[in-house]
Amino acid sequence: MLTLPEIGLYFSFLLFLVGLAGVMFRKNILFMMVSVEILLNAANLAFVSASKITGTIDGQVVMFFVMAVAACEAAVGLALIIALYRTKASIEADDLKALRG
Amino acid sequence: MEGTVGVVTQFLDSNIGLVAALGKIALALVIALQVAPIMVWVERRQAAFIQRRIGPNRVGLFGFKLFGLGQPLADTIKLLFKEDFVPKQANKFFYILAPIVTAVIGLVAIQGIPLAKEIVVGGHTINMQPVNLNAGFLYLFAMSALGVYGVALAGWSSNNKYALLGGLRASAQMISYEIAMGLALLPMVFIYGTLDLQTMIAAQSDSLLFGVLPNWGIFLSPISFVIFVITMFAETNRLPFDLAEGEAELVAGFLVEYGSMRWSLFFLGEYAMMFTLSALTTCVFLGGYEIPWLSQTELVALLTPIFSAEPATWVASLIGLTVLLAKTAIFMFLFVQARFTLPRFRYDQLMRVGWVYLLPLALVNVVVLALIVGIMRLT
Amino acid sequence: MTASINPYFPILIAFVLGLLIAGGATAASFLLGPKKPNPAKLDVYECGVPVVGTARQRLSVKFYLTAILFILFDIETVFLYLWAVLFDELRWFGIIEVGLFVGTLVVGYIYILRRGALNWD
Amino acid sequence: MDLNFIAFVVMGLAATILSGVMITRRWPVSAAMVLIAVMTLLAGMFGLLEAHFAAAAQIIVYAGAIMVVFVFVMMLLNLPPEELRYGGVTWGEMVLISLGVLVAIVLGTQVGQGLLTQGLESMGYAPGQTPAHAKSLYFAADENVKNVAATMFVDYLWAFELVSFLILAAVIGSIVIAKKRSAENANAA
Repeated sequence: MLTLPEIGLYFSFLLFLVGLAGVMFRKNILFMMVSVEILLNAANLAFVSASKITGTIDGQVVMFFVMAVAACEAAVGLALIIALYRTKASIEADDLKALRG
Repeated sequence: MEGTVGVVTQFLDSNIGLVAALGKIALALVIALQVAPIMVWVERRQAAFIQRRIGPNRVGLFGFKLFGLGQPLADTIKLLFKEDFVPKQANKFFYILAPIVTAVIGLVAIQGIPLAKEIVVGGHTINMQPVNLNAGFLYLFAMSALGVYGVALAGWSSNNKYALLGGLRASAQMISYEIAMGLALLPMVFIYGTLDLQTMIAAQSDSLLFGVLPNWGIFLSPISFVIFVITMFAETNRLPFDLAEGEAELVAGFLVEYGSMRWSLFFLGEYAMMFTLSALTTCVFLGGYEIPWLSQTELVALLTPIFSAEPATWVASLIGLTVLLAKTAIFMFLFVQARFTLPRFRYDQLMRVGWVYLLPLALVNVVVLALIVGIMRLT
Repeated sequence: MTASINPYFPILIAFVLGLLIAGGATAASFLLGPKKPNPAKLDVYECGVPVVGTARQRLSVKFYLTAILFILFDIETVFLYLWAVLFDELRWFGIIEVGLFVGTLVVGYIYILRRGALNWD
Repeated sequence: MDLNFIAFVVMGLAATILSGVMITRRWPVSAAMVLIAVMTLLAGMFGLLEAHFAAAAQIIVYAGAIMVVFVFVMMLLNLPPEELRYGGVTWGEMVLISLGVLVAIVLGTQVGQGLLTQGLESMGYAPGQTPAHAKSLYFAADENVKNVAATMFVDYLWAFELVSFLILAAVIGSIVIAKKRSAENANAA
């Protein structure tokens, strides 16, 4: 029988798949960012499960750094969305082709 | 008959953890549910006294007037029978969800408060903190962090200009003061060296300055206490920080489209949160359920000759709970008194107080106390 | 089961009970109250005068700046709590470390003040 | 089959299903609210894995701070759902996606199990025993917090200090990007 942290790893895999689908299929940048949060959460779950499996605390510590990165990503990403909406009046990824080569 | 008693005793004995958990949760829930009606009555009477009116004094119970104590009951029944409609422009699901979120968070948060020390029943020691995580601080912080969403959801889902602006203002205010709140409590963690509220309260039963003062947090870190009390008012959206429902500009803020029982659920949650934060202040700064100069352990030792060993802990815990409620009542009274005596802040003043004065003050307080404690303890 | 149960269990119970109480109150008021809707009652409440515009309009970016500052300082607070529980073990090493950490953030805070991101007028 | 196990599996399934619900919402605010529920469930799972501080931080930082910013931005921009071009996924694509997910799950569980065991063995881990180099773990909540703190402030000292610079850069960056130029201040709401 599987132990709790091993199931946790499987769930983190599933969550990652769902988040990836969100990033791939939504055309709206806001939704893409929310899906990225799910990806990061899935990674956190994997870190915590691994920490329990290996009996070391490092996974939980790394989780805090992931959290700090997620916070900074959210702050800068949402600032970009606000600036984009101000200039383009749209936050659809398809409308932002100005930089396409 | 004897067999039934035996079965019950055996069941209680083998499932003591579960039964005790349910009992503690029920006790905390009863307290949380009683706070709102009693506080509404106190608030109306107190307002009347301050404004030289009489206030509600008519509704009694069973023919006795009792200073109008029946009023909250009558109010509840009235609210229950009022029309309960969803405005047509509202986002129906979230409109219904928002008051439930507020009420549930209030009722769950109160479970983190240690109600008394511990009681001994049939040889089992039962800790009287419903959610006994050994990290009570973090639990209460997590719950108060989630408290923002009830307000934000109510404002957004009502689809009303006043409600949206009120909800945004209220949530911006709550998050602004949350930082100062966290930093105000930080020194208490390193002074007492624990995140567990009960260990912290036990440490406060010692005395300070050769027994003159109890070892309360308020004497060890008075600035933390002042900051915490101010942020407590802001966190619960009470005057002088009730910009969210400043009726002069926003009608009733995020509550504008709410009525009947949904409206009262917001107040249930708000009063439960007020009680939780007041009780947290009591536990961290005023010794919680400990009586000054007489710790619970001493009390149990004093009571043991009068009662036998186990009932002594029950009586001591009852006294402890009363002491906790009495100390908390001081803060609840302060909330009411402030509401009817202080004017409201302007929104820019409110943000200024939070970010420009309280946050740096809290940071400086942490640094200074860290240096003092470091010098006293580490050299 | 012994006297010690999983410490998260009471949270679950309290959550379920709270949901029952709040949901029950909502349902009771829904079932007991009268239902006489009319268009004026269901309309947006703006003190009785006809509604002007819609609530779905853009608002000031100030709220967003406040929220940004909040997450950054919130993370700082969480890291500081980690230090506070280990104050005695880390000794002066910890105080200096955290001093550097807080010092860096104070630079950011001063920048925010100078840029006027907290001016609400 | 103990209570912890059932609770863990139920919470994991609920989190997965809710995140699936989340990516198909039309209102941004409802997506954010569902995500908050997912994060709270994850916090519960962390708690059952005895990572108490991680559970608390998950709620305080993720659900209580990062999501607040998302909700604020959604409320500020006030995007009506009609403006979103709903990422049109047809039924055929849906079938393909589910097939892909199924294959991925099978591969992940089969190959992943092998990789996991291999990786753990290379770290000196055998099922049911703690590796020799692992630090001792205390699983009381108070001790868990101390453990995390000790590891962070000793082993991850540089990362910890660098986080402060990361936060500093994020503060300055987001304010530079989001704050209006003074000329535009006239039409501030």
